Amino acid sequence: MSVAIERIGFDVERIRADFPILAERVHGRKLVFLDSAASAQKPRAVIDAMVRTMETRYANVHRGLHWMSERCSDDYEGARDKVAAFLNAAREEIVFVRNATEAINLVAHSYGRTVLQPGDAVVVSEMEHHANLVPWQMLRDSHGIELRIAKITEAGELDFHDLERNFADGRVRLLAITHMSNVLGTYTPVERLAAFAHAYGARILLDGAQAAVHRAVDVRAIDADFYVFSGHKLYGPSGIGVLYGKRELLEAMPPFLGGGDMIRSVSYEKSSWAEPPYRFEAGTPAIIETIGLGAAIDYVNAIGFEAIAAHERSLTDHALAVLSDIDGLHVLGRAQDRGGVVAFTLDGVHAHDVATLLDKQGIAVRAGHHCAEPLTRRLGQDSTARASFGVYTTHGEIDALVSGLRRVKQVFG
Amino acid sequence: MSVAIERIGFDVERIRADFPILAERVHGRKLVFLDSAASAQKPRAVIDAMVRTMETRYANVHRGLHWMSERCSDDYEGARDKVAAFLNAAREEIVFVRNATEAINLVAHSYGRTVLQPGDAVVVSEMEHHANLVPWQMLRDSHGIELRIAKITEAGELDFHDLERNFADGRVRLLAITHMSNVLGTYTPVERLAAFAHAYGARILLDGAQAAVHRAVDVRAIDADFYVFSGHKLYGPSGIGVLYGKRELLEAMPPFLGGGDMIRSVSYEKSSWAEPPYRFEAGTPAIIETIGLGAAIDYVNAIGFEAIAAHERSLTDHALAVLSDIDGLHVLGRAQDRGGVVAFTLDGVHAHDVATLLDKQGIAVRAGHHCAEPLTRRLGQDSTARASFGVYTTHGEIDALVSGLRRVKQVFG
Amino acid sequence: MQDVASIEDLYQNLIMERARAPCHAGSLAAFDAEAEGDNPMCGDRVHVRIRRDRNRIGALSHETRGCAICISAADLMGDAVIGKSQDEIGELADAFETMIATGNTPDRPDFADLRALSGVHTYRSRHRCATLPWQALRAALGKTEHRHG
Amino acid sequence: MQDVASIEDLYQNLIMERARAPCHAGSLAAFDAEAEGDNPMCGDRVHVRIRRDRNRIGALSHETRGCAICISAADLMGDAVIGKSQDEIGELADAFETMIATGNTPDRPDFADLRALSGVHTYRSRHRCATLPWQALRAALGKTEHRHG
Ligand SMILES: Cc1ncc(COP(=O)(O)O)c(C=O)c1O
Ligand SMILES: Cc1ncc(COP(=O)(O)O)c(C=O)c1O
Repeated sequence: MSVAIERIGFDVERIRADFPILAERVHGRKLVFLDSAASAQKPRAVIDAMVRTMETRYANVHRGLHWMSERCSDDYEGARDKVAAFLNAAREEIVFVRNATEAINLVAHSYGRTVLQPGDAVVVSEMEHHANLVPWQMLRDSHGIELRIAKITEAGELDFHDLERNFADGRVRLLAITHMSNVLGTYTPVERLAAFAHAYGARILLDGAQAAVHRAVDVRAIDADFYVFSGHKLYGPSGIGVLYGKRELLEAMPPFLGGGDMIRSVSYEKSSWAEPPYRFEAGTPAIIETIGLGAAIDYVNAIGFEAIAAHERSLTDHALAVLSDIDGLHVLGRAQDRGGVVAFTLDGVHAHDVATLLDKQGIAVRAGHHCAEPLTRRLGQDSTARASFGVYTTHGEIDALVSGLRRVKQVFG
Repeated sequence: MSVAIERIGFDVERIRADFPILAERVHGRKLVFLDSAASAQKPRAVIDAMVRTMETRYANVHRGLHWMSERCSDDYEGARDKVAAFLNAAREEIVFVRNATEAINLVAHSYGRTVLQPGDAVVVSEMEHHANLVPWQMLRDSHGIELRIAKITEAGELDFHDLERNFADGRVRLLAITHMSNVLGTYTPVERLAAFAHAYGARILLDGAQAAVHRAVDVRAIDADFYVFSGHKLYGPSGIGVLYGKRELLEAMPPFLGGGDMIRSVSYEKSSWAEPPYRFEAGTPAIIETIGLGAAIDYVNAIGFEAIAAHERSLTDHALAVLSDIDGLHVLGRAQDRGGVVAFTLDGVHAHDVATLLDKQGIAVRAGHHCAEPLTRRLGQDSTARASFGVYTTHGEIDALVSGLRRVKQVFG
Repeated sequence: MQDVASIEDLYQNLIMERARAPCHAGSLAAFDAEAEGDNPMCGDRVHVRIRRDRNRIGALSHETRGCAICISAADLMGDAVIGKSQDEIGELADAFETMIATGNTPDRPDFADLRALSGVHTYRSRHRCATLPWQALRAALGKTEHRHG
Repeated sequence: MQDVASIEDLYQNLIMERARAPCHAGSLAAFDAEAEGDNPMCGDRVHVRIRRDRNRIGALSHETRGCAICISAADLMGDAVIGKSQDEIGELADAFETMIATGNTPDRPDFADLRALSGVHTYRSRHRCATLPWQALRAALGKTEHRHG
């Protein structure tokens, strides 16, 4: 594996040098940051793009006739072009929101309350993040749709038989499903799922909050109707996320939030709406953050997803191998196709104690239900510990995790 | 006036040195930035706080058990304390959103669809920004409330007689009104308005997007039920705004967006909600931006609102005096109590041409309807030019505007 | 990157003249097609009317409420298209839009005074002001095409 | 600001002992009041039952599903409150919560082994784990108060 990585020129030490925070020490130890799935660290290029905007090219966008506003609007709209290219979409199909959560809520409100009718069904899976479950529960309770939960197999993959059962009565109008589970690491077969949903006359929304960080995403090749992700997990700033929607879907959708910038014309009596994507961007947008996201996309593109995916596969394989050597450690999920996220339990030690004791050694992992409480319970747990990897993660850090866990076991001995 | 300013130690040149962008040149000229009402520039302290977060203390907030996450959560929640103190509110009453626009939409959705009943009326004024008009139009069209528009006088102040007429039938449940107009500069008498609304059993929402930048706001003294503002106008980052809501109101409101962090507990069947403010903050928040907003509040507090208000009053008085010397120039609004925003027309010259010709001279003003299209038409205009002032604006810059306008008149001569 | 620009660069004499005293302003008494273009962002509005003369434009009028750029663009458009066929006008419109987008003036004899507007290029937010009349003209032509088969 | 901390700082022997083999775990057969505390963030749950002995706590049991900090906090709480009056327990609970919030161990004789938990202070996100049992106890005491007048 490492040969393959070298071949495509992946130099993890050079990458690490791009992330200032990785030089920090925690409790006197070198920081080993294994919590990138919650939010990734930011490279110098992203920080610089934001600083440059604030220091040299900042003003409110779109309506300004002066130099600063024009330059800042160019940068902001330039980021939209970058995101469009990143997903292989058209720029009119890219709506900027705060995060993946807001993107799903936007679809639930705007598409959900107009195209979906009371009695129609929405299907999600057992392995959704709360962001792709709670908005549909809220839509169910306010709008009378039915919400169905497609099962996963014991391996932690989607159960296609159960999916078929859920679709059998022809009432499903939307399949809203993760592209990669933030607990099990499972990738879902999105092309197949899109074809499946479309064959039943349903639309598909993909929660790419995790997947978009690790793999090249081509919404046209997938034939996704909606795709969402968050900037902060993709080495970009917080406060910026993306909703992709097929042009004809966005065009037919009413606005979600009302205010400046999303209108065509306003009178006291009545307003008419701008075209997508502006129809869905009310008020002053997250200008600096959007430009930062553009820089993040440039950054990952410069490394290249082939290299990123190979690096993360190698890390994950290594982690699964060395963690399985620890007595009493159980990894959740054993999907064939999985990404750089490993959740586990340790017999006799609560996940919180694992996380705290690792932190004392400078190792940052997450513990809890990872905003997937029903899945965690479905797996028979209250909470689990989770290590997750980014472009800057090294094999040595995974070995540090293993030593750290042995130390935890000693304390609990 | 300048004596008073000196007395309280306001040194505009020292303040200007805090804003890196003010050293920029535009079209070979020194930048004269008179568009702060659209979005303000950022002081070094705000930029540094964001950079420091990304370089030394970043991780996702709230659920992390490790050092970075705890520190970052502390900083994030520390910003909430700062905002609470800034408005004289309790921290549980401070909800972080993207901008003032989202804050108003949140109230329109969550409060508007539960507490307000079809047939209830909401009153706004003729001088609202689209952000405080369009969400209520949308609520009217989806939920069957009635929307009433209270008139302004020829001076550009609220017409209390008309307001009383609007309230007369006792059906008004909410008065949603600006604290300062972004076109006329008019401050509304918010204590009086709150007492007025409450006397009729109505609630009051104040759009503080402009006012919060120029004056100390005390939501308890005002007795405001809801108060909203945007970070980017207060010298903070884009992507962060604030909703203040009285505790008992927020507690009774259902969530707006669903997802992680806003829940108490989730099962496949059903979810229960966290207490405010978390109930209204779904998904990963604008962490870096919220911390930046905290730094912006520290920054303006260090200058002090007494000094800021005095400086801006002096600038506005000066601007009104010198602009009135220009033949054919008409300032919109002549409210008694007005803030640092001056919109005007110039006979025979379209506002766009004014803005472009000023820009050629390095002077940034805005032109258009300033997201207050109905007000602009109500004033008999299609568009106006607007100069607006911040802590860094100088009397010299206003003189430059006047010379610039004389040059514009020559071209159109 | 930006030169010290003379403030008159954009507002050349020709533009100011046409803005003050447009030659094609008003409304044709008889016309074959009309269309309106508007920019809700700033309230600019152009109403174009055309009369055909066999396969060519015989006359054009515009009622423009807007800035100097928009009025002069509408008026210079009138000069340029009268006597031209629909195909020629399509080409001219493309060339004009390209000039605004790129700042390069095309090397075509029929372009004439339209070059005066090339300076709009450096003002991204003013592009719409210059192209709005052409958009309205295209719409009007679309209607005559429709009507005349 | 942070010292190089030995990993055992927080997980002292006493804490580990009580986490492994708590003395008050289980359910009293007879009790006067009970209450549950839970932390939905992590799934920690403490069920506290108390029996009164005139104005004092005669016995306490806890059923705790949670981490080592939470279990040992519940168990050491049991040691500390048995034989105390409601007022004394209120004071103790306040002192305990202050210790967790500030990291300073109080100088009071009745505090005894509760000091073992002072290290939790440096872990903001674990404060809830240590205070949850006390919260449940307060709730249980509130109920007996209610019941007994
Ligand atoms: C009075 C007023 N209200 C609301 C807004 C909307 O602010 P934002 O675009 O930050 O949501 C603005 C700013 O444009 C404003 O001036
Ligand atoms: C699979 C998945 N979906 C959605 C989300 C929500 O992302 P955000 O909090 O940025 O909205 C996350 C991240 O926590 C995630 O892992």
